Amino acid sequence: MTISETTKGRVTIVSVIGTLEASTTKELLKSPAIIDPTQTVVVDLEKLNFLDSSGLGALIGTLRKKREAGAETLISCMNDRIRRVFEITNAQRIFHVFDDTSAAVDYATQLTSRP
Amino acid sequence: MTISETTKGRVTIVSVIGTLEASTTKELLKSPAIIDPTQTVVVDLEKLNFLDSSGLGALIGTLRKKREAGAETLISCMNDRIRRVFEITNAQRIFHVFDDTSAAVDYATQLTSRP
Amino acid sequence: MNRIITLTLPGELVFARFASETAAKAALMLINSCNADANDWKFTHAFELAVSEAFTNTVAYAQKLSSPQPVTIDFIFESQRLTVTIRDTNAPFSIETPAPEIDNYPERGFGLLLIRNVMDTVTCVRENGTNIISMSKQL
Amino acid sequence: MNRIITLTLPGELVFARFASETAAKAALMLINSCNADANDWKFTHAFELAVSEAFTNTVAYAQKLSSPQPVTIDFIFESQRLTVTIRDTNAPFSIETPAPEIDNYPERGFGLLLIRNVMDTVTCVRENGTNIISMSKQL
Ligand SMILES: Nc1ncnc2c1ncn2[C@@H]1O[C@H](COP(=O)(O)OP(=O)(O)O)[C@@H](O)[C@H]1O
Ligand SMILES: Nc1ncnc2c1ncn2[C@@H]1O[C@H](COP(=O)(O)OP(=O)(O)O)[C@@H](O)[C@H]1O
Repeated sequence: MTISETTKGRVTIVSVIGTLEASTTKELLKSPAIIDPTQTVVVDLEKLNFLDSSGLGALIGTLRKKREAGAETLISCMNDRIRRVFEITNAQRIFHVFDDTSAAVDYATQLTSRP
Repeated sequence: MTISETTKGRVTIVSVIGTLEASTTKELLKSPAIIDPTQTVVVDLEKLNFLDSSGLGALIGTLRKKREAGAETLISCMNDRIRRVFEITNAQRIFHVFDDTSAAVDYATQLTSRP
Repeated sequence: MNRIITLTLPGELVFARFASETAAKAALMLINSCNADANDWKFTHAFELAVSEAFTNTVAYAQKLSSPQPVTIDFIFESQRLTVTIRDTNAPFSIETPAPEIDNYPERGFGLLLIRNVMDTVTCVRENGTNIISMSKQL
Repeated sequence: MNRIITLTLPGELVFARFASETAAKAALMLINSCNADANDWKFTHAFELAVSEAFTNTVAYAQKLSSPQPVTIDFIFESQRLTVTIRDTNAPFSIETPAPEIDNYPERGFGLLLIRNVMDTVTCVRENGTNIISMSKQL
Protein backbone atom coordinates (compact mmCIF):
# COMPACT_ATOMS: atom_id res chain seq x y z
CA MET A 1 0.00 0.00 0.00
CA THR A 2 1.37 3.39 -1.02
CA ILE A 3 0.24 6.94 -0.31
CA SER A 4 1.15 9.88 -2.51
CA GLU A 5 0.34 13.50 -1.76
CA THR A 6 -0.06 16.28 -4.36
CA THR A 7 -0.74 19.88 -3.38
CA LYS A 8 -3.24 21.94 -5.42
CA GLY A 9 -3.33 25.40 -3.83
CA ARG A 10 -4.91 25.05 -0.41
CA VAL A 11 -6.04 21.47 -1.05
CA THR A 12 -3.95 18.29 -0.89
CA ILE A 13 -4.82 15.24 -2.97
CA VAL A 14 -4.01 12.07 -1.06
CA SER A 15 -3.91 9.10 -3.44
CA VAL A 16 -4.24 5.72 -1.79
CA ILE A 17 -2.80 2.90 -3.88
CA GLY A 18 -3.31 -0.76 -3.02
CA THR A 19 -5.40 -1.92 -0.08
CA LEU A 20 -6.72 -0.25 3.04
CA GLU A 21 -7.36 -2.75 5.85
CA ALA A 22 -6.24 -3.44 9.41
CA SER A 23 -2.56 -3.85 8.59
CA THR A 24 -2.25 -0.82 6.28
CA THR A 25 -4.37 1.94 7.88
CA LYS A 26 -1.43 3.12 9.97
CA GLU A 27 0.34 4.06 6.73
CA LEU A 28 -2.56 6.33 5.81
CA LEU A 29 -2.66 7.85 9.28
CA LYS A 30 1.07 8.72 9.06
CA SER A 31 0.57 10.77 5.92
CA PRO A 32 1.30 14.49 6.67
CA ALA A 33 -1.87 15.90 5.08
CA ILE A 34 -3.95 13.38 7.01
CA ILE A 35 -2.18 14.14 10.31
CA ASP A 36 -2.70 17.92 10.03
CA PRO A 37 -6.35 18.41 11.11
CA THR A 38 -6.59 21.85 9.46
CA GLN A 39 -5.55 20.55 6.02
CA THR A 40 -8.44 19.93 3.63
CA VAL A 41 -7.82 16.79 1.58
CA VAL A 42 -9.30 15.00 -1.40
CA VAL A 43 -8.70 11.29 -0.85
CA ASP A 44 -8.37 9.84 -4.34
CA LEU A 45 -9.38 6.18 -4.26
CA GLU A 46 -8.96 5.46 -7.96
CA LYS A 47 -6.12 3.00 -7.33
CA LEU A 48 -7.52 1.55 -4.13
CA ASN A 49 -8.55 -2.00 -4.92
CA PHE A 50 -9.72 -3.15 -1.50
CA LEU A 51 -11.26 -1.41 1.53
CA ASP A 52 -12.68 -3.06 4.63
CA SER A 53 -14.21 -1.65 7.82
CA SER A 54 -10.80 -0.93 9.37
CA GLY A 55 -9.89 1.17 6.36
CA LEU A 56 -13.25 2.89 6.39
CA GLY A 57 -12.82 3.60 10.12
CA ALA A 58 -9.53 5.38 9.40
CA LEU A 59 -11.27 7.55 6.78
CA ILE A 60 -14.14 8.36 9.16
CA GLY A 61 -11.70 9.27 11.96
CA THR A 62 -9.87 11.55 9.56
CA LEU A 63 -13.14 13.20 8.52
CA ARG A 64 -14.15 13.79 12.15
CA LYS A 65 -10.82 15.33 13.18
CA LYS A 66 -10.73 17.61 10.17
CA ARG A 67 -14.35 18.75 10.59
CA GLU A 68 -13.63 19.54 14.24
CA ALA A 69 -10.77 21.74 13.01
CA GLY A 70 -12.91 23.36 10.31
CA ALA A 71 -11.35 21.42 7.43
CA GLU A 72 -12.76 18.72 5.14
CA THR A 73 -12.11 15.19 3.81
CA LEU A 74 -13.55 14.62 0.35
CA ILE A 75 -13.53 11.30 -1.47
CA SER A 76 -13.04 10.78 -5.20
CA CYS A 77 -13.03 7.96 -7.74
CA MET A 78 -14.41 5.03 -5.78
CA ASN A 79 -14.73 1.82 -7.76
CA ASP A 80 -17.73 -0.49 -7.32
CA ARG A 81 -16.04 -2.58 -4.64
CA ILE A 82 -15.28 0.47 -2.49
CA ARG A 83 -18.70 2.01 -3.14
CA ARG A 84 -20.34 -1.15 -1.84
CA VAL A 85 -18.64 -0.65 1.55
CA PHE A 86 -19.70 3.01 1.66
CA GLU A 87 -23.28 2.09 0.79
CA ILE A 88 -23.76 -0.74 3.29
CA THR A 89 -22.34 1.34 6.14
CA ASN A 90 -24.13 4.54 5.08
CA ALA A 91 -20.74 6.28 5.00
CA GLN A 92 -21.71 8.01 1.76
CA ARG A 93 -24.07 10.08 3.91
CA ILE A 94 -21.29 11.78 5.88
CA PHE A 95 -18.66 12.09 3.12
CA HIS A 96 -18.71 14.35 0.08
CA VAL A 97 -18.13 11.83 -2.68
CA PHE A 98 -17.03 12.82 -6.22
CA ASP A 99 -16.62 10.71 -9.35
CA ASP A 100 -13.80 12.93 -10.46
CA THR A 101 -10.76 14.18 -8.54
CA SER A 102 -10.54 17.58 -10.21
CA ALA A 103 -14.22 18.29 -9.46
CA ALA A 104 -13.50 17.36 -5.83
CA VAL A 105 -10.48 19.71 -5.78
CA ASP A 106 -12.57 22.56 -7.23
CA TYR A 107 -15.24 22.04 -4.61
CA ALA A 108 -12.66 21.79 -1.80
CA THR A 109 -10.95 24.96 -3.02
CA GLN A 110 -14.25 26.84 -2.76
CA LEU A 111 -14.76 25.51 0.75
CA THR A 112 -11.31 26.63 1.92
CA SER A 113 -11.72 30.13 0.47
CA ARG A 114 -14.82 30.83 2.55
CA PRO A 115 -14.10 33.46 5.22
CA MET B 1 -6.95 -20.20 -19.77
CA THR B 2 -8.09 -19.23 -23.25
CA ILE B 3 -6.81 -20.14 -26.71
CA SER B 4 -7.42 -18.01 -29.77
CA GLU B 5 -6.47 -18.96 -33.32
CA THR B 6 -5.79 -16.50 -36.16
CA THR B 7 -4.99 -17.67 -39.67
CA LYS B 8 -2.27 -15.86 -41.68
CA GLY B 9 -2.12 -17.59 -45.06
CA ARG B 10 -0.76 -21.09 -44.51
CA VAL B 11 0.23 -20.36 -40.90
CA THR B 12 -2.02 -20.26 -37.84
CA ILE B 13 -1.17 -18.12 -34.83
CA VAL B 14 -2.27 -19.86 -31.62
CA SER B 15 -2.37 -17.35 -28.76
CA VAL B 16 -2.32 -18.88 -25.31
CA ILE B 17 -3.78 -16.61 -22.65
CA GLY B 18 -3.51 -17.35 -18.94
CA THR B 19 -1.65 -20.34 -17.57
CA LEU B 20 -0.43 -23.60 -19.04
CA GLU B 21 -0.11 -26.34 -16.42
CA ALA B 22 -1.48 -29.81 -15.66
CA SER B 23 -5.12 -28.76 -15.49
CA THR B 24 -5.12 -26.55 -18.61
CA THR B 25 -2.96 -28.39 -21.17
CA LYS B 26 -5.97 -30.34 -22.43
CA GLU B 27 -7.49 -27.03 -23.58
CA LEU B 28 -4.43 -26.39 -25.73
CA LEU B 29 -4.46 -29.93 -27.11
CA LYS B 30 -8.12 -29.51 -28.18
CA SER B 31 -7.34 -26.49 -30.33
CA PRO B 32 -7.92 -27.34 -34.06
CA ALA B 33 -4.58 -25.99 -35.34
CA ILE B 34 -2.76 -27.94 -32.63
CA ILE B 35 -4.68 -31.18 -33.37
CA ASP B 36 -3.95 -31.07 -37.12
CA PRO B 37 -0.36 -32.39 -37.37
CA THR B 38 0.15 -30.90 -40.85
CA GLN B 39 -0.73 -27.35 -39.74
CA THR B 40 2.27 -25.12 -39.05
CA VAL B 41 1.61 -22.90 -36.04
CA VAL B 42 3.17 -19.95 -34.28
CA VAL B 43 2.36 -20.31 -30.58
CA ASP B 44 2.15 -16.74 -29.30
CA LEU B 45 2.98 -16.74 -25.58
CA GLU B 46 2.75 -12.99 -25.02
CA LYS B 47 -0.24 -13.35 -22.71
CA LEU B 48 0.88 -16.58 -21.06
CA ASN B 49 1.77 -15.71 -17.49
CA PHE B 50 2.66 -19.15 -16.16
CA LEU B 51 4.11 -22.32 -17.69
CA ASP B 52 5.26 -25.43 -15.86
CA SER B 53 6.66 -28.77 -17.06
CA SER B 54 3.20 -30.14 -17.90
CA GLY B 55 2.57 -27.16 -20.17
CA LEU B 56 6.02 -27.47 -21.69
CA GLY B 57 5.39 -31.19 -22.27
CA ALA B 58 2.26 -30.35 -24.26
CA LEU B 59 4.26 -27.92 -26.43
CA ILE B 60 7.02 -30.50 -27.00
CA GLY B 61 4.46 -33.19 -27.92
CA THR B 62 2.89 -30.78 -30.39
CA LEU B 63 6.30 -30.00 -31.91
CA ARG B 64 7.11 -33.70 -32.31
CA LYS B 65 3.82 -34.60 -33.99
CA LYS B 66 4.02 -31.68 -36.38
CA ARG B 67 7.67 -32.36 -37.30
CA GLU B 68 6.78 -36.00 -38.00
CA ALA B 69 4.10 -34.68 -40.38
CA GLY B 70 6.50 -32.18 -41.98
CA ALA B 71 5.02 -29.14 -40.23
CA GLU B 72 6.42 -26.81 -37.55
CA THR B 73 5.68 -25.31 -34.13
CA LEU B 74 7.28 -21.92 -33.60
CA ILE B 75 7.21 -19.97 -30.37
CA SER B 76 6.92 -16.20 -30.02
CA CYS B 77 6.91 -13.55 -27.28
CA MET B 78 8.01 -15.48 -24.20
CA ASN B 79 8.29 -13.39 -21.07
CA ASP B 80 11.14 -13.91 -18.59
CA ARG B 81 9.17 -16.39 -16.50
CA ILE B 82 8.44 -18.61 -19.50
CA ARG B 83 11.96 -18.23 -20.87
CA ARG B 84 13.36 -19.50 -17.57
CA VAL B 85 11.49 -22.81 -18.05
CA PHE B 86 12.73 -23.13 -21.64
CA GLU B 87 16.31 -22.43 -20.56
CA ILE B 88 16.47 -24.82 -17.62
CA THR B 89 15.02 -27.68 -19.66
CA ASN B 90 17.02 -26.85 -22.80
CA ALA B 91 13.75 -26.64 -24.72
CA GLN B 92 14.98 -23.53 -26.50
CA ARG B 93 17.33 -25.93 -28.38
CA ILE B 94 14.50 -27.79 -30.14
CA PHE B 95 12.08 -24.89 -30.71
CA HIS B 96 12.42 -21.96 -33.08
CA VAL B 97 11.88 -19.05 -30.69
CA PHE B 98 11.05 -15.51 -31.86
CA ASP B 99 10.73 -12.27 -29.90
CA ASP B 100 8.11 -11.08 -32.31
CA THR B 101 5.02 -12.89 -33.64
CA SER B 102 5.10 -11.34 -37.11
CA ALA B 103 8.75 -12.34 -37.58
CA ALA B 104 7.76 -15.87 -36.56
CA VAL B 105 4.86 -15.85 -39.06
CA ASP B 106 7.18 -14.63 -41.85
CA TYR B 107 9.65 -17.40 -41.08
CA ALA B 108 6.90 -20.03 -40.88
CA THR B 109 5.43 -18.85 -44.19
CA GLN B 110 8.81 -19.37 -45.88
CA LEU B 111 9.02 -22.87 -44.37
CA THR B 112 5.58 -23.87 -45.63
CA SER B 113 6.28 -22.60 -49.17
CA ARG B 114 9.28 -24.90 -49.61
CA PRO B 115 8.54 -27.63 -52.14
CA MET C 1 -18.59 -34.43 -3.90
CA ASN C 2 -17.80 -31.59 -1.51
CA ARG C 3 -14.34 -30.12 -1.62
CA ILE C 4 -12.59 -28.43 1.26
CA ILE C 5 -9.65 -26.04 1.37
CA THR C 6 -8.14 -25.41 4.78
CA LEU C 7 -5.81 -22.49 5.42
CA THR C 8 -3.99 -21.97 8.71
CA LEU C 9 -2.36 -18.58 9.19
CA PRO C 10 -0.45 -16.96 12.03
CA GLY C 11 -2.90 -14.93 14.13
CA GLU C 12 -1.39 -11.59 13.14
CA LEU C 13 -3.08 -8.72 11.32
CA VAL C 14 -0.41 -8.70 8.64
CA PHE C 15 -1.86 -12.00 7.41
CA ALA C 16 -5.41 -10.62 6.98
CA ARG C 17 -4.78 -9.80 3.34
CA PHE C 18 -3.46 -13.32 2.73
CA ALA C 19 -6.72 -14.65 4.15
CA SER C 20 -8.95 -12.32 2.14
CA GLU C 21 -7.09 -12.88 -1.12
CA THR C 22 -7.34 -16.62 -0.63
CA ALA C 23 -11.07 -16.21 -0.04
CA ALA C 24 -11.40 -14.27 -3.29
CA LYS C 25 -9.53 -17.02 -5.10
CA ALA C 26 -11.75 -19.73 -3.61
CA ALA C 27 -14.83 -17.81 -4.74
CA LEU C 28 -13.41 -17.45 -8.23
CA MET C 29 -12.71 -21.18 -8.34
CA LEU C 30 -16.32 -21.95 -7.52
CA ILE C 31 -17.45 -19.53 -10.22
CA ASN C 32 -15.17 -21.19 -12.78
CA SER C 33 -16.12 -24.73 -11.78
CA CYS C 34 -19.79 -23.81 -12.30
CA ASN C 35 -19.12 -21.97 -15.55
CA ALA C 36 -20.88 -19.07 -13.85
CA ASP C 37 -20.36 -15.47 -14.86
CA ALA C 38 -16.89 -14.52 -13.66
CA ASN C 39 -17.77 -10.89 -14.19
CA ASP C 40 -20.08 -11.01 -11.24
CA TRP C 41 -17.56 -9.24 -9.02
CA LYS C 42 -20.01 -9.17 -6.11
CA PHE C 43 -19.65 -12.87 -5.28
CA THR C 44 -15.86 -12.75 -5.17
CA HIS C 45 -15.79 -9.44 -3.34
CA ALA C 46 -18.29 -10.72 -0.76
CA PHE C 47 -15.88 -13.45 0.34
CA GLU C 48 -12.85 -11.18 0.16
CA LEU C 49 -14.57 -8.62 2.40
CA ALA C 50 -16.22 -11.04 4.83
CA VAL C 51 -13.01 -12.99 5.42
CA SER C 52 -11.04 -9.78 5.91
CA GLU C 53 -13.53 -8.70 8.58
CA ALA C 54 -13.80 -12.08 10.30
CA PHE C 55 -10.05 -12.75 10.34
CA THR C 56 -9.32 -9.26 11.64
CA ASN C 57 -11.86 -9.71 14.45
CA THR C 58 -10.52 -13.11 15.39
CA VAL C 59 -7.04 -11.63 15.75
CA ALA C 60 -8.11 -8.30 17.26
CA TYR C 61 -10.25 -9.85 20.01
CA ALA C 62 -7.93 -12.77 20.76
CA GLN C 63 -6.98 -13.32 24.37
CA LYS C 64 -3.63 -11.70 24.98
CA LEU C 65 -1.36 -14.71 25.10
CA SER C 66 2.41 -14.72 24.97
CA SER C 67 2.35 -15.52 21.27
CA PRO C 68 -0.49 -15.22 18.76
CA GLN C 69 -2.41 -18.43 18.10
CA PRO C 70 -2.81 -19.76 14.55
CA VAL C 71 -6.16 -19.11 12.85
CA THR C 72 -7.72 -21.81 10.70
CA ILE C 73 -10.12 -21.01 7.88
CA ASP C 74 -12.13 -23.67 6.04
CA PHE C 75 -13.53 -23.12 2.57
CA ILE C 76 -16.21 -25.67 1.76
CA PHE C 77 -17.36 -26.02 -1.84
CA GLU C 78 -20.79 -27.44 -2.48
CA SER C 79 -22.35 -27.54 -5.92
CA GLN C 80 -23.31 -23.87 -6.12
CA ARG C 81 -22.41 -22.66 -2.66
CA LEU C 82 -19.26 -21.60 -0.86
CA THR C 83 -19.11 -21.65 2.95
CA VAL C 84 -16.25 -20.19 4.97
CA THR C 85 -15.76 -21.20 8.59
CA ILE C 86 -13.43 -19.51 11.07
CA ARG C 87 -12.96 -20.67 14.64
CA ASP C 88 -11.54 -18.84 17.63
CA THR C 89 -11.41 -19.18 21.40
CA ASN C 90 -12.24 -15.52 22.04
CA ALA C 91 -15.00 -14.28 24.33
CA PRO C 92 -18.50 -15.02 23.06
CA PHE C 93 -20.21 -12.28 21.02
CA SER C 94 -23.42 -11.81 19.09
CA ILE C 95 -23.19 -11.99 15.31
CA GLU C 96 -26.24 -9.67 15.29
CA THR C 97 -24.40 -6.86 17.10
CA PRO C 98 -25.89 -3.73 15.48
CA ALA C 99 -23.62 -1.22 13.78
CA PRO C 100 -23.21 2.23 15.34
CA GLU C 101 -24.96 5.36 14.03
CA ILE C 102 -22.88 6.79 11.18
CA ASP C 103 -23.66 10.39 12.15
CA ASN C 104 -21.52 9.99 15.26
CA TYR C 105 -18.43 9.34 13.12
CA PRO C 106 -17.75 5.91 14.62
CA GLU C 107 -14.33 4.54 13.71
CA ARG C 108 -15.31 0.92 14.27
CA GLY C 109 -18.22 -1.43 14.56
CA PHE C 110 -19.00 -2.03 10.86
CA GLY C 111 -17.37 -5.43 10.43
CA LEU C 112 -20.29 -7.67 11.33
CA LEU C 113 -22.72 -5.38 9.45
CA LEU C 114 -20.66 -5.80 6.29
CA ILE C 115 -20.44 -9.57 6.74
CA ARG C 116 -24.21 -9.88 7.23
CA ASN C 117 -24.90 -7.73 4.18
CA VAL C 118 -22.64 -9.41 1.65
CA MET C 119 -23.33 -13.02 2.70
CA ASP C 120 -26.54 -15.04 2.29
CA THR C 121 -26.24 -16.80 5.65
CA VAL C 122 -24.06 -16.01 8.65
CA THR C 123 -24.04 -17.96 11.89
CA CYS C 124 -21.90 -17.93 15.00
CA VAL C 125 -22.17 -20.90 17.32
CA ARG C 126 -20.38 -21.27 20.64
CA GLU C 127 -19.12 -24.81 21.26
CA ASN C 128 -16.78 -25.82 24.12
CA GLY C 129 -15.34 -22.35 24.45
CA THR C 130 -14.96 -21.91 20.69
CA ASN C 131 -16.75 -19.41 18.44
CA ILE C 132 -17.51 -21.02 15.09
CA ILE C 133 -18.34 -18.35 12.52
CA SER C 134 -19.85 -19.69 9.31
CA MET C 135 -20.47 -17.47 6.31
CA SER C 136 -22.11 -18.82 3.23
CA LYS C 137 -23.30 -17.63 -0.16
CA GLN C 138 -24.98 -19.25 -3.14
CA LEU C 139 -23.78 -18.45 -6.66
CA MET D 1 9.91 -15.98 15.46
CA ASN D 2 9.15 -18.41 12.66
CA ARG D 3 5.77 -18.16 10.99
CA ILE D 4 3.97 -21.02 9.31
CA ILE D 5 1.16 -21.04 6.78
CA THR D 6 -0.50 -24.39 6.18
CA LEU D 7 -2.70 -25.02 3.17
CA THR D 8 -4.66 -28.23 2.66
CA LEU D 9 -6.14 -28.76 -0.79
CA PRO D 10 -8.13 -31.55 -2.40
CA GLY D 11 -5.69 -33.86 -4.21
CA GLU D 12 -6.95 -32.93 -7.67
CA LEU D 13 -5.02 -31.33 -10.50
CA VAL D 14 -7.52 -28.49 -10.78
CA PHE D 15 -6.17 -27.21 -7.44
CA ALA D 16 -2.54 -27.05 -8.64
CA ARG D 17 -2.93 -23.41 -9.62
CA PHE D 18 -4.38 -22.59 -6.22
CA ALA D 19 -1.28 -24.13 -4.66
CA SER D 20 1.19 -22.35 -6.93
CA GLU D 21 -0.51 -18.95 -6.59
CA THR D 22 -0.49 -19.31 -2.83
CA ALA D 23 3.21 -20.14 -3.00
CA ALA D 24 3.85 -17.00 -5.04
CA LYS D 25 1.95 -14.95 -2.48
CA ALA D 26 3.91 -16.46 0.41
CA ALA D 27 7.15 -15.60 -1.37
CA LEU D 28 5.96 -12.04 -1.95
CA MET D 29 5.08 -11.73 1.73
CA LEU D 30 8.59 -12.74 2.73
CA ILE D 31 10.01 -10.19 0.27
CA ASN D 32 7.79 -7.45 1.71
CA SER D 33 8.48 -8.35 5.32
CA CYS D 34 12.22 -8.09 4.62
CA ASN D 35 11.85 -4.88 2.61
CA ALA D 36 13.66 -6.80 -0.11
CA ASP D 37 13.41 -5.91 -3.77
CA ALA D 38 9.92 -6.94 -4.88
CA ASN D 39 11.06 -6.61 -8.47
CA ASP D 40 13.15 -9.71 -8.09
CA TRP D 41 10.60 -11.86 -9.92
CA LYS D 42 12.88 -14.90 -9.76
CA PHE D 43 12.26 -15.55 -6.07
CA THR D 44 8.48 -15.44 -6.37
CA HIS D 45 8.48 -17.40 -9.61
CA ALA D 46 10.74 -20.07 -8.09
CA PHE D 47 8.13 -20.91 -5.47
CA GLU D 48 5.24 -20.65 -7.92
CA LEU D 49 6.95 -23.08 -10.29
CA ALA D 50 8.34 -25.50 -7.69
CA VAL D 51 5.00 -25.83 -5.90
CA SER D 52 3.18 -26.33 -9.19
CA GLU D 53 5.57 -29.19 -10.02
CA ALA D 54 5.55 -30.78 -6.58
CA PHE D 55 1.78 -30.57 -6.11
CA THR D 56 1.15 -31.97 -9.60
CA ASN D 57 3.50 -34.90 -8.91
CA THR D 58 1.92 -35.63 -5.55
CA VAL D 59 -1.49 -35.85 -7.21
CA ALA D 60 -0.34 -37.55 -10.41
CA TYR D 61 1.55 -40.34 -8.62
CA ALA D 62 -0.96 -40.85 -5.82
CA GLN D 63 -2.16 -44.37 -5.20
CA LYS D 64 -5.43 -44.86 -6.98
CA LEU D 65 -7.86 -44.74 -4.10
CA SER D 66 -11.62 -44.39 -4.31
CA SER D 67 -11.38 -40.68 -3.62
CA PRO D 68 -8.39 -38.34 -3.87
CA GLN D 69 -6.61 -37.65 -0.60
CA PRO D 70 -6.08 -34.08 0.62
CA VAL D 71 -2.61 -32.60 0.10
CA THR D 72 -1.06 -30.44 2.81
CA ILE D 73 1.54 -27.78 2.03
CA ASP D 74 3.50 -25.94 4.74
CA PHE D 75 5.12 -22.59 4.12
CA ILE D 76 7.72 -21.84 6.79
CA PHE D 77 9.03 -18.29 7.05
CA GLU D 78 12.42 -17.81 8.66
CA SER D 79 14.17 -14.46 8.72
CA GLN D 80 15.35 -14.43 5.11
CA ARG D 81 14.32 -17.90 3.98
CA LEU D 82 11.12 -19.56 2.80
CA THR D 83 10.75 -23.36 3.00
CA VAL D 84 7.86 -25.26 1.45
CA THR D 85 7.11 -28.80 2.56
CA ILE D 86 4.74 -31.22 0.84
CA ARG D 87 4.00 -34.71 2.12
CA ASP D 88 2.52 -37.69 0.33
CA THR D 89 2.14 -41.43 0.80
CA ASN D 90 3.12 -42.25 -2.79
CA ALA D 91 5.79 -44.75 -3.80
CA PRO D 92 9.32 -43.64 -2.90
CA PHE D 93 11.28 -41.82 -5.62
CA SER D 94 14.62 -40.10 -5.97
CA ILE D 95 14.61 -36.31 -5.97
CA GLU D 96 17.77 -36.55 -8.11
CA THR D 97 15.97 -38.38 -10.95
CA PRO D 98 17.72 -36.98 -14.05
CA ALA D 99 15.70 -35.24 -16.73
CA PRO D 100 15.37 -36.92 -20.15
CA GLU D 101 17.36 -35.87 -23.23
CA ILE D 102 15.52 -32.95 -24.87
CA ASP D 103 16.43 -34.11 -28.40
CA ASN D 104 14.09 -37.10 -28.00
CA TYR D 105 11.09 -34.74 -27.60
CA PRO D 106 10.16 -36.04 -24.14
CA GLU D 107 6.74 -34.90 -22.99
CA ARG D 108 7.48 -35.35 -19.30
CA GLY D 109 10.26 -35.71 -16.79
CA PHE D 110 11.23 -32.06 -16.31
CA GLY D 111 9.44 -31.36 -13.01
CA LEU D 112 12.18 -32.36 -10.58
CA LEU D 113 14.84 -30.72 -12.80
CA LEU D 114 12.95 -27.43 -12.61
CA ILE D 115 12.51 -27.72 -8.85
CA ARG D 116 16.22 -28.42 -8.31
CA ASN D 117 17.20 -25.50 -10.53
CA VAL D 118 15.01 -22.77 -9.07
CA MET D 119 15.44 -23.70 -5.39
CA ASP D 120 18.54 -23.39 -3.20
CA THR D 121 17.96 -26.65 -1.33
CA VAL D 122 15.66 -29.57 -2.13
CA THR D 123 15.34 -32.72 -0.06
CA CYS D 124 13.02 -35.68 -0.10
CA VAL D 125 13.02 -37.91 2.97
CA ARG D 126 11.03 -41.09 3.34
CA GLU D 127 9.53 -41.51 6.84
CA ASN D 128 6.98 -44.19 7.80
CA GLY D 129 5.70 -44.57 4.27
CA THR D 130 5.57 -40.82 3.68
CA ASN D 131 7.62 -38.77 1.20
CA ILE D 132 8.49 -35.40 2.73
CA ILE D 133 9.59 -33.00 0.01
CA SER D 134 11.22 -29.82 1.31
CA MET D 135 12.13 -26.95 -0.98
CA SER D 136 13.86 -23.92 0.34
CA LYS D 137 15.32 -20.67 -0.89
CA GLN D 138 17.08 -17.70 0.71
CA LEU D 139 16.17 -14.16 -0.31
N1 LIG E 1 -14.10 -13.04 16.53
C1 LIG E 1 -14.56 -12.28 17.54
N2 LIG E 1 -14.19 -12.57 18.80
C2 LIG E 1 -14.64 -11.83 19.85
N3 LIG E 1 -15.45 -10.77 19.71
C3 LIG E 1 -15.86 -10.42 18.48
C4 LIG E 1 -15.42 -11.15 17.34
N4 LIG E 1 -15.98 -10.59 16.25
C5 LIG E 1 -16.72 -9.55 16.69
N5 LIG E 1 -16.66 -9.44 18.03
C6 LIG E 1 -17.34 -8.45 18.88
O1 LIG E 1 -18.35 -7.82 18.10
C7 LIG E 1 -18.14 -6.40 18.04
C8 LIG E 1 -18.55 -5.90 16.67
O2 LIG E 1 -17.64 -6.38 15.70
P1 LIG E 1 -17.46 -5.59 14.34
O3 LIG E 1 -18.80 -5.29 13.79
O4 LIG E 1 -16.54 -6.35 13.47
O5 LIG E 1 -16.81 -4.19 14.71
P2 LIG E 1 -15.37 -3.81 15.29
O6 LIG E 1 -14.53 -5.04 15.32
O7 LIG E 1 -14.87 -2.77 14.37
O8 LIG E 1 -15.66 -3.28 16.67
C9 LIG E 1 -16.68 -6.20 18.36
O9 LIG E 1 -16.44 -4.92 18.90
C10 LIG E 1 -16.40 -7.34 19.35
O10 LIG E 1 -16.78 -6.95 20.64
N1 LIG F 1 5.42 -36.97 -5.38
C1 LIG F 1 5.84 -38.06 -6.07
N2 LIG F 1 5.39 -39.28 -5.76
C2 LIG F 1 5.82 -40.36 -6.45
N3 LIG F 1 6.70 -40.32 -7.44
C3 LIG F 1 7.19 -39.12 -7.82
C4 LIG F 1 6.80 -37.93 -7.14
N4 LIG F 1 7.44 -36.89 -7.73
C5 LIG F 1 8.20 -37.42 -8.69
N5 LIG F 1 8.07 -38.76 -8.76
C6 LIG F 1 8.77 -39.69 -9.68
O1 LIG F 1 9.86 -39.02 -10.28
C7 LIG F 1 9.72 -38.98 -11.71
C8 LIG F 1 10.23 -37.65 -12.24
O2 LIG F 1 9.36 -36.61 -11.84
P1 LIG F 1 9.29 -35.28 -12.70
O3 LIG F 1 10.70 -34.81 -12.94
O4 LIG F 1 8.39 -34.32 -12.00
O5 LIG F 1 8.71 -35.68 -14.11
P2 LIG F 1 7.26 -36.20 -14.55
O6 LIG F 1 6.36 -36.12 -13.37
O7 LIG F 1 6.87 -35.30 -15.65
O8 LIG F 1 7.48 -37.61 -15.00
C9 LIG F 1 8.24 -39.23 -11.98
O9 LIG F 1 8.05 -39.81 -13.25
C10 LIG F 1 7.86 -40.14 -10.83
O10 LIG F 1 8.18 -41.47 -11.13
